[in-house]
Amino acid sequence: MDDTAELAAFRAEVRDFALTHCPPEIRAVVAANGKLGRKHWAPWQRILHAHGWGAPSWPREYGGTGWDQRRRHIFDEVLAECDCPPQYHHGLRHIGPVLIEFGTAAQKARFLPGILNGEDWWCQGYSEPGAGSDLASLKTRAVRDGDDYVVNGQKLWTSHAQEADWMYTLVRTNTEVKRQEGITMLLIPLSTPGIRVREVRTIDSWHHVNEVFLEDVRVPAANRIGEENKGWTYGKFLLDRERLGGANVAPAFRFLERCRELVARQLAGPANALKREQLEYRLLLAEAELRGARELGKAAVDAVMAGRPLGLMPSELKLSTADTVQRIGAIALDAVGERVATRFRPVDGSGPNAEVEDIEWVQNFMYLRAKTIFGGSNEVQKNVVAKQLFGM
Amino acid sequence: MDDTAELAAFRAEVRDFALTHCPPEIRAVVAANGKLGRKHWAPWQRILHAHGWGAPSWPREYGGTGWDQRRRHIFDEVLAECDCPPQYHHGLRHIGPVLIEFGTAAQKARFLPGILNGEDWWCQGYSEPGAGSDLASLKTRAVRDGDDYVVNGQKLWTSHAQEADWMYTLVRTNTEVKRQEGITMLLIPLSTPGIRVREVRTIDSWHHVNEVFLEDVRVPAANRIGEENKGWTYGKFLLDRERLGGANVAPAFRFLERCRELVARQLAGPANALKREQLEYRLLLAEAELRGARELGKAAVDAVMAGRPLGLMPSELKLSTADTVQRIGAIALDAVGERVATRFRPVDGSGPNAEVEDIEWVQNFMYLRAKTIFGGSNEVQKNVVAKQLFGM
Amino acid sequence: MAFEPKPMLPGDTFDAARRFAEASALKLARLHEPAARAAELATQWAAVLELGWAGTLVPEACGGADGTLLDLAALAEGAGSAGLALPLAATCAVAPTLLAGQDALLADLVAGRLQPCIVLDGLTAEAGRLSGRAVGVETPPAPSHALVATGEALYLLDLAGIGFARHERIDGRLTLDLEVQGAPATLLRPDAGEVIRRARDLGALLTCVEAVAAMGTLIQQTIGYLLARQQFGAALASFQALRHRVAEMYVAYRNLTGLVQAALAEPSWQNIAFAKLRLGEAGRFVAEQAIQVHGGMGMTEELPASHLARRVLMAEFEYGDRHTQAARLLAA
Amino acid sequence: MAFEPKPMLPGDTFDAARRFAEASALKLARLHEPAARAAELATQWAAVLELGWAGTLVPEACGGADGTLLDLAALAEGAGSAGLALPLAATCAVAPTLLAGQDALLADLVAGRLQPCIVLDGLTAEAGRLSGRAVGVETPPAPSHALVATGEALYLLDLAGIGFARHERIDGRLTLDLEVQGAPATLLRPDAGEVIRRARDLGALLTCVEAVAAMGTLIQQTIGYLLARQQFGAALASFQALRHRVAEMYVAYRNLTGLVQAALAEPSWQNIAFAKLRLGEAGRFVAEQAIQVHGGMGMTEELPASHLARRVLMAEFEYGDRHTQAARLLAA
Repeated sequence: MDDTAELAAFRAEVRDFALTHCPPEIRAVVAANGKLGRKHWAPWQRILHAHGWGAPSWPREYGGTGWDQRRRHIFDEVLAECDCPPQYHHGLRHIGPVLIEFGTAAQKARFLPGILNGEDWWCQGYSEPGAGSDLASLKTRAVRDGDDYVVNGQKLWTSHAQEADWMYTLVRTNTEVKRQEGITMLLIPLSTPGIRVREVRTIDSWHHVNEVFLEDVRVPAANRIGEENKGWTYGKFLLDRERLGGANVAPAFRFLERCRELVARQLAGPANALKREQLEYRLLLAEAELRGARELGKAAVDAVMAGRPLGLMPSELKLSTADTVQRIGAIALDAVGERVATRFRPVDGSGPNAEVEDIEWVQNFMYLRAKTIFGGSNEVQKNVVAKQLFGM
Repeated sequence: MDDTAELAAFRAEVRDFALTHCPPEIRAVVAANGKLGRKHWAPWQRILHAHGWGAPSWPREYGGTGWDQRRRHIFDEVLAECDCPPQYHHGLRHIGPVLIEFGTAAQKARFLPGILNGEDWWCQGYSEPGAGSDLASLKTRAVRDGDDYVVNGQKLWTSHAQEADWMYTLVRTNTEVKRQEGITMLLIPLSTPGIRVREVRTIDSWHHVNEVFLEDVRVPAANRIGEENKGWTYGKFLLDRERLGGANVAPAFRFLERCRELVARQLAGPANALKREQLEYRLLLAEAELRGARELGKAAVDAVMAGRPLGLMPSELKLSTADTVQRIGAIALDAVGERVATRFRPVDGSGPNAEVEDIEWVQNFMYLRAKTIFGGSNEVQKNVVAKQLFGM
Repeated sequence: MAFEPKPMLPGDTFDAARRFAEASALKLARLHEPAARAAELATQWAAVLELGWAGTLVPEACGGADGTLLDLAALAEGAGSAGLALPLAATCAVAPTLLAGQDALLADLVAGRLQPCIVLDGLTAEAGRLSGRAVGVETPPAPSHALVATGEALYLLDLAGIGFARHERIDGRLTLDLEVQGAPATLLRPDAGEVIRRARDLGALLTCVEAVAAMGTLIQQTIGYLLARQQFGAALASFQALRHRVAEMYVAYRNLTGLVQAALAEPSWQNIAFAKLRLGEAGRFVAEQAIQVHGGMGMTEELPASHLARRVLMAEFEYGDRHTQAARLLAA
Repeated sequence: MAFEPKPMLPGDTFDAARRFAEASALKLARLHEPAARAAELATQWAAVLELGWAGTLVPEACGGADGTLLDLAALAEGAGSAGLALPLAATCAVAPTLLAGQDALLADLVAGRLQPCIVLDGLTAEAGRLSGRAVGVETPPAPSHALVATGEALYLLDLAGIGFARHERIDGRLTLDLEVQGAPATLLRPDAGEVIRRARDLGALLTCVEAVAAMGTLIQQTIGYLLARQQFGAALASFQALRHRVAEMYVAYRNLTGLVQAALAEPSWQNIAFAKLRLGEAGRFVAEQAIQVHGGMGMTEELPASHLARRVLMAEFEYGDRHTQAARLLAA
């Protein structure tokens, strides 16, 4: 079929570009399961943008590629296969589409270019203490005062706040109505006086997430998205757009392959035979599950292409991969087990052996715990699936 | 310690007796995981009774041994280790103690000797359609008519009804009061007109359980245990007495050993190396769990000896062993896998190969499903545990 | 609206096979004796042959329908969704693959003159004579021959005059045990190694299709049961622990569906091996949990769901169980 | 009343160790930099030596308490119940077992003059000189020596002048990496094979004691969290799926407790190996699920439960993980 040949050519083109243009030092971080930050993402975004590929999911008139869902899926998949970082999502996939759909002309002109070329860095201010899975119970308060809103409250689990310029934020502007109906979306510069970002130390000892305290923070009303008290709609639009996020299983496959190499490297020789064989068998079971999930991902992409509803597919995908990736992480932990797992953070700074090969597997094992907690915990996903299956 | 030496001597005495007095053809059925029936149990009970060991859990004045809980536990354990059938429980452990505690002098005189010498065979009429885990919702109705009760209704999951003489039965005698308060316990001869026993075919194709239909069945009021409408109390007394039942893990260990032999026999040779090693590893994990459960069992016996409350121990024991025994059954199924698992019931009666070695493992795998369903399903046990742990 | 499984290969073929299988299951549910069940299966098998299912993959020149693997898979999916206890994979996929190019035998197969069981393991050949013991071989109700693989060679063994015992398997299918000592047989191909491996893989793939269809129905029946039954004054369907269990069963089923669809789209041995490997894990989980959440009812022979659960359990062991598939994949 | 774990070895020893460990955890919770934490651990370790814990198993003649394994286990249980991040098993069980009969060194150990880390793998000896690389070795804050096993021989290596890097492990304990080339060492015993195996097993047993105690506290904290937190308008503790998960954690913990008690009552290598094998399975399940049901809070460094969970995860890898134990048991 023409279509097939065209897509194959596209795949080859992306691969060629990725391998020749993505800086090796950035790909090395991905290949080593390292922690990605703005310093890796921003240059990569600049390179993609210069090539015209800055925004695969945006329409052409806003500087996007105008690709269909299939091409976007191939693009993401190939990037992962080549150990390129996935594109930073908060600008491109989260607030960008919201701006395109609901932003004023001035907001579009101000914010879209910085997202495209990687100069503005965004983070998401949604969750709060006690309002994680149950987002609608958020309490951060914004009160109108002249041309500004005055915001007071606290956000939690705010990824990337430590390196972001802007935070798109859900705040409560009306406490008299139903919980979902009194929420407004504001774009807040993190440099505004009254904002304090504090690291939340996590069990992997990487710095991912923060608490963001807002005390009498003045935000111009011009930074409001759409109407006051309609923020839930914009937030939901964003989440709905993101429901295909789990369709790209390619990073999990790369993770599996890296783990397989680790097992072969760490457990060579007859003394490790039992452990190696146990881990190889577990890897094979994990691979089977990932292959199943990959097909579910393809089916989801096809559904979007054909304009069919996604139904339970996003939950299926998340439940099909989150556990599996955790199991792969556990296999890696078992592989490095008695040796590397016992090392974590250097106490004495630099000394002999201060740099430890394979140490990232331990951090990854801990980090992966988040897979079944954030973005809709496994328990919440199962509630969603059951509700649909039982019709009640 | 004297105590230890005495118990060791007791253990040796039981072992010696078991190995010399339990008929080899009966032990062979146990060793082959076969289905036990009255024809195996009754002669064994007769032998034990003749030796004075008919009722380890009864007081001496009723013909019991008067043993303490520790000796009873050793007795059960050694019987299992020697592939002797466990004693048939419905008479000795269920209705017998109820008769001793609540029976009239006439009832004791009539029923206890037949239980001791194995001549009367008992079954339990508790569960009904829709009243399994939720026993108090039972509907079988008994109405007083002169010196009789007239019983109408249906019992379900009635084990051994096909070969029993008597059924101790919970029936509803009052529908106006709280559910537990209108229940009465009756002893019903299965030969009474109006009783029909129908086999419930189960997925292992053994005949274990039945439906028992009762239509205008006349039961003399003299066959009532204790007071009318107090049946729940007697039933509960019985269940409480049985809470130590799970403490004897010895049969599970024998099952594990037989499965280990099966794996070695069925999967010899290098062609089966991967499968054999996987199954051996799983057997080892199962053995570890059984060893843990055995210690919990000992602790439960010690608690009874010291007069301490059992608390959650019975649920811990059941949850610790039921899954494990099922997993052992699954290992056996995997071992006989592609060959024996594909055979079940002979179609043509006797022909060449009509008798199939190791076929019982397939039946056992199916039969073992019941372990987590009957006697308080795993789900019910977890409810019980959680209620205690959370204090709510 | 409660869950209804969506077929992978919807259409007339699926619908017809499903109706046939549902009618078959209803008739068999009333029969308990193995001999009576075998007799009923014989009647149904005659109808299957009459419908031409055995010829799905056979060229028109031999009386077949010259259909595709997907045509056959649609039949298998429909049949599997009601747990049809007849040897579709063996007769409609494995046999014609083994007999490829043997036009006369293919015509006999389509016409029902050749009703083979497939013996891929256990027998050896010496000078055109077969010896050995093959046990638990799935079989049509009245097998006329055995198609026998001995390493790289393929033989046809006439079963006339050869004694064998038939058994009913726990999923209601018929199997036979065969023991021969120097039985004369016809050598069909001396160099059939590739063909035999391919035939076994297609058998595995069709088995996966049947099993995943059975799992869909099984989950549907489980949900129906939980919605209908009350305990402690509430519908079983309202207990979160059971709801989550069913969600896990569903995800396992959907994940396996993905693997089976991939293998149908590109039936490489690796794709088939991964699907079959995962069937071992996912199928057993779904079967065991379906029985568990049905409670005591799950233990009964009569319950349709318990029949489907046993079918799913047995499917793992046809044409290579999870360990066999894992060993192949690890060795590759 | 919500769950409170019952110690296996209640009494003054347990209580004292527990109080010490709880105070330690509180102090460490305020420190984030590895160097600051290491300094605090050094202070605490000095206090431990002052209390004489290192001498628990050492004869009185050498300044020890001449205590039993159960005395030491009570200490380990109390310390483990709050996840004390100090090398009790290594210093109080493994070292004195290795040094049995070496009275001067035992006296040094009790007095804190000898503060060894234990290197059981990675180094080889030739003509009294040690070479090789040992990584991830648990260590007291300021190790003076390494007790080194090379096959059947036991050496004492003075660490003065030997460079090594220290790391903080994910459970907050200190480890070091050691690389030597022909470093001169003192041969303590040439025929120490049995002693080394015994020492390793006692280390494994004490580790199990610590870990099972940590699991008890972890379950208690998890229950407390679920009782306190609300979601969608209901206490998390009211969700059946979470309640059942906690029940499963509890049963796994209780089952492991049984194995550990058996190993304490009769510390054969088999009993220890089964306990350690099961710790690998049960410990990881409890740790992972504790983090999971804490939700986002479970991911935070500050949460005491997440510290205990990491301690339980790491315990598996000390003195032989589940695969090592399984290989021994299968080979026996």
